[in-house]
Amino acid sequence: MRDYVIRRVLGMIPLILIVMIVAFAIFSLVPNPFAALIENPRIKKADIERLIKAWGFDLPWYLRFFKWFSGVIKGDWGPSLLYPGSSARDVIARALPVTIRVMGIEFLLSLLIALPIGIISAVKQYSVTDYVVTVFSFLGMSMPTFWFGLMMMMLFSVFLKRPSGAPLLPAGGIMTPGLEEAPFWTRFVDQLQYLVMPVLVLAFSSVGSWTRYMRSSMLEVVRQDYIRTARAKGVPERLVINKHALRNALIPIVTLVALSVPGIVGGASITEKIFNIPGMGSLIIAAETKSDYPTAMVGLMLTSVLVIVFNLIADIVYAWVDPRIKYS
Amino acid sequence: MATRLVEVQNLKKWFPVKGGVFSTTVASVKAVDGIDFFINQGETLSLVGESGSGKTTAGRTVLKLLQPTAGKIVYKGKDITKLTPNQMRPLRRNMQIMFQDPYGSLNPRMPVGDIIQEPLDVHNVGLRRERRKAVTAMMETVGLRPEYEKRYPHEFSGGQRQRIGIARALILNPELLVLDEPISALDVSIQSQIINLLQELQQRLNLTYLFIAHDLAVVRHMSDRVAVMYLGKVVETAENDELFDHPLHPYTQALLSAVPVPDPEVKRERIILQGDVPSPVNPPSGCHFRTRCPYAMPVCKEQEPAAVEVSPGHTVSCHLLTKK
Amino acid sequence: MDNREVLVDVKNLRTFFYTEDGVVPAVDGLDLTIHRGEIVGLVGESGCGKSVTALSIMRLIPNPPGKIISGEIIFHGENLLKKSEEEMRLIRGDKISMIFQEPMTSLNPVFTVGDQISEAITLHQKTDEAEARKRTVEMLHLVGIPEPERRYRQYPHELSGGMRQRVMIAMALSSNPDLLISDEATTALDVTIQAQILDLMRGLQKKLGMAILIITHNLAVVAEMAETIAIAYAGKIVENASAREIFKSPRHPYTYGLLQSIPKFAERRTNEPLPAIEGMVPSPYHMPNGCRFNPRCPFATEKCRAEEPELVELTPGHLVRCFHPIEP
Amino acid sequence: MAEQAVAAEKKKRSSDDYSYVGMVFHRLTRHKLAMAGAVMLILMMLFVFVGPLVWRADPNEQIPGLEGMFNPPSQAHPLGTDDYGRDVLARMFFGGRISLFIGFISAVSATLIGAFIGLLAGYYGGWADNLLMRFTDAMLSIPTFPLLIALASVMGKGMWQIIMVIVVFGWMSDARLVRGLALSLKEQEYVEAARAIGASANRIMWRHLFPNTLAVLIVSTTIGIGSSIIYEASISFLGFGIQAPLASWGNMLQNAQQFIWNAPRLIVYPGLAIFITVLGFNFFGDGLRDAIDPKLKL
Repeated sequence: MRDYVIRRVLGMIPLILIVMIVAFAIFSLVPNPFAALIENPRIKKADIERLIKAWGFDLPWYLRFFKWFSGVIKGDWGPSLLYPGSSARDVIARALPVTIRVMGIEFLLSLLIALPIGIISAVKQYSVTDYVVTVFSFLGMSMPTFWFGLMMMMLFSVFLKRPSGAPLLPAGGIMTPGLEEAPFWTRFVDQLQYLVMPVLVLAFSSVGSWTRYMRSSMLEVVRQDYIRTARAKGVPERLVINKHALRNALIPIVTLVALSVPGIVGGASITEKIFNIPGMGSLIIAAETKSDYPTAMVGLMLTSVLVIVFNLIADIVYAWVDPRIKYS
Repeated sequence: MATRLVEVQNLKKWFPVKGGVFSTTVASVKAVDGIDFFINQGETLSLVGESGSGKTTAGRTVLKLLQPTAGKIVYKGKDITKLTPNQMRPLRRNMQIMFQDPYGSLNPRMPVGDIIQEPLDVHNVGLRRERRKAVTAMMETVGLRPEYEKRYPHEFSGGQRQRIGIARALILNPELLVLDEPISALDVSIQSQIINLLQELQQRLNLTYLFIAHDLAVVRHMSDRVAVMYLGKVVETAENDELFDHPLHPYTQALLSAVPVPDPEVKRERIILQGDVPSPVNPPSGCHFRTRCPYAMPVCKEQEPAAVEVSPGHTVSCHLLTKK
Repeated sequence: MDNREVLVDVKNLRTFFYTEDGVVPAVDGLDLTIHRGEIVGLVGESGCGKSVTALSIMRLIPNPPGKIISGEIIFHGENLLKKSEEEMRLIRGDKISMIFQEPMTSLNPVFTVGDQISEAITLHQKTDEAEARKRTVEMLHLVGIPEPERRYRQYPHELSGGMRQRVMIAMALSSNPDLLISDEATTALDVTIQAQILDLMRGLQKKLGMAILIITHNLAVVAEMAETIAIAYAGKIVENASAREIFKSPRHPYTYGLLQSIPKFAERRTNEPLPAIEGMVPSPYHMPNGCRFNPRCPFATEKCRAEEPELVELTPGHLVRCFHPIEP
Repeated sequence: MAEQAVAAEKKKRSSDDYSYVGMVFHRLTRHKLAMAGAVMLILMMLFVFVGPLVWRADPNEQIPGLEGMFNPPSQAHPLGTDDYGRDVLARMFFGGRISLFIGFISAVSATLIGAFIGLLAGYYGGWADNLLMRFTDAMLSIPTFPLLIALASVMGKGMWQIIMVIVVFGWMSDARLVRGLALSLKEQEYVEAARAIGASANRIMWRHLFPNTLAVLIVSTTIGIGSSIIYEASISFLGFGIQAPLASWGNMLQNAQQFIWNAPRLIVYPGLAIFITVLGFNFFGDGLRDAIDPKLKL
């Protein structure tokens, strides 16, 4: 097991490097942001050239990559072009908590709803309940989030109004401006209202797929021989499901949960954009469309590294919950 | 004197076990660990053993479907051990294999006519039209209705599928046929049909069989000579009746006595072996059988017993016989 | 003839499976009697309904697609088919136990073998945990597992096939059942391990006195174990007699053919072909009219093709379902 | 007597003798959700491909002036007009064609590329497997969406570029799937049998392994079409996809987003069309998966 972990950690290094190089190579094809400044007559040509040189845009992309990468290793993540005056690190640090709050709540909520429903659906396979659950899971999985987001917005912010005439739920953002100094509960209630729509939109689709995963994992397990053995020794049906079947059915689910954790940090680009949430997803997209490659690359690197790390964690967790697996 | 078709000398097949930080080979599964045997033209040699004895690996290594780790395979006087897959290809016409699993051994997406014809296509035998004729004839030979050639394997029963497997193996007119547990997955009443077919074909086509099996009653019915394997080693080889009437190795004796007999009147003295077969990754030192042997002596732990020919054609590897 | 008390009396059992491709009459009018402390062999080829009979006695037929259509299973004077699910649960693993073919897949991979046995004990006996544990170790010892204390903590995958089957037996016998059903329990094992397990079962039967129903396709195994043998073909019993009678003077052409067709281990080699039964087991979707064996029977007449024979007692204790039984 | 036997033989050929395709089809027709999906897809196809023959309007013709904009549904414009005064129904037809075309081509290409890589990795194993799978892992650990956008903005915004982008990030799951299948299939005895008759690696891969992954690949492609349509729509929605005046369901939605307050119905149509299409592919694909899964058969 220890050897296995060491081997995997060593294996992660080239993987992260490949990911970085591929990402950087693609980003480097995006036009040089300073070239556009030439159109601006008020900026001196020499200044532009100085900027280009300072940023390394006179170098071929692979050399620029080394320059950038050695900086990253030294802890210098570079300045942000999108938010002049801030470093890429500060920009990311501002977006991260916003995303974690939305995605974390969504993640826990989806699991809490989906797993029990998936189990019930599997245990009552072919029942009316199962059909209803199945249809709803597919609705969730097939729903384009951007459309669902807009529809929700139409419903809760355009059609449904409070008595005061204000929309029932705020259409976008994360909090009402001016409430920064308000008492905790006021802020809490205020921010909660901003969370409702994005969380619901995201949860609808992930509840759909988690339910399907749980259901099929459970279905796979309940037809195993050892479930028959449990019944043959007189285990009550409730325990057959909740003890004998569930322990086994959760093994692949736990792995999937571990693999999904990086999503909490990476954010959901489109939903964040629709609801105007200043999180990681919308930040990375904004950064790359504005050629703010330090910010975009740091954001990407963070999420990629997390994906790779959680891949390893998923495997370790798998070995931990399944006594049959011993990595040697 | 019969001609030797195949001779195997000190054949070994080890499978690496990877481990450690750099995924190096840390141990080996010694599936076949130095065996010798020969097969004469036209006879049936049975390889008998329990699971983990290495009999299936031995059969596949003889055909070079697995590359041997060490030792020598001589086919008709020619050393084929070092031949590359490309050099082996023409020889494959002469040596074929038939498998245990009637479900897994036929490609479910191929009509049976194509399955039987494939060896001819691979070796470019004859014209297209002639190949189809050969397929029809072969289907009749093994007792299948030729009009079924367009059907898919799942439309056939287990016994019929094994007939398809025989047809595929025989269409190139091989000399040697490795039968890897060909009947053990079949129903009792179907087993005898396939046994009869195999015996009839052997006589008609002068085939040589390497019969790999664990069912000793079938082995007794089918074979000319029998080699008993235990944990990667051949422990005893003899003519059929000689082995069953006078087993000398303690393992052979235990194995034979463990076979249930379909006659409630027969009450036999039974040798019940204790424990399980040890792991082939780490077999016991000296004689591999010593951990379960009722007669184990100190020497068995220290020294591997050599094969001794106790009577013509009857060889045994046991210290009990060399001690005197 | 047999003066012992009848333990189980299966009368005219019908268990059908409703599949997409049609109805499979897996068991179609099967009768079977087991006396107290008797070893009965139920022998047949695949698809003859022998395993479905066992699962029907346990009331473990998966529904859907399976269903017990009619018949009676009298156990201790009561019809098991009339019992509620909860009453049946209390019988399973207590008065009737079962062991299966694949000891690997029949044990739950995520619980230790000790946990699985002591679960069976606590389900049916009023014991505390320490008592159950003590009893589990005793059972492991009883079935010949060395170092029972250590084995208690091991998982099924850490044991060999033979050891796992011993664990299954320990679990099945932990509450001293009146009937043990062994469904091909030694089929997957090697000959020398099979001999160990058969030896163990024989010994335990003498010691504990339970009746055993041995279900197998292997005539040699029942010859060694059973006092009474029932031969099943296509969902019905075709012959039922003492082991001695079955092997010495089989009366049904199928039994006769089966016995003839198996190679004899104790006989010297001849080059004669085996007297094989021609044809194959009928498809469950298309059972032949009349006697189900008629298409393969060398003695079949018009009557056999038109009418179905009844199971009749030809000589005391020897029941045969045939219009033209073989004369002894 | 002989005739009877022939008749009996014919009768016997009912359920046992389905060809594989026939059997899958048979089970599919009994799968309620798959049939619902099929109906949805057929209706969508009719809408997109037959619709323009019935309702002949130019999707790009603009009605100038304020009175042409945001017309409610009327006889002249069954779904009304958009911000440029274009006929929304006609734009729905043509947008649908583009969305379906992109979805289909990119899903099929991604599956084929994935299958090829997976087959090579699975069959050869060893270092080839290691190399290909590490590359697949790397591709999988890159967050798709940001790179999709970057690639789209680099490669231009035409239809074929969008297809390329979706394929580049869409083949990995199929590669993993096929590799896993190939690993287990090559342990099957019929592959060993093919080696025993001297078949070449190419023959084994394409005659023995590939046909046996086909059923799974068709399922994966079916579901893949749905997700490709969503990808296209998302990219277009963010403004990096199909560009106006060419219509796609995605960019119609992007356009409509600005007018959520004055013409909310413009949001409803394209989104609903995407939703129904994707749902149709998901239902149908899932039914197909059940139909080819022998484990569900008794």
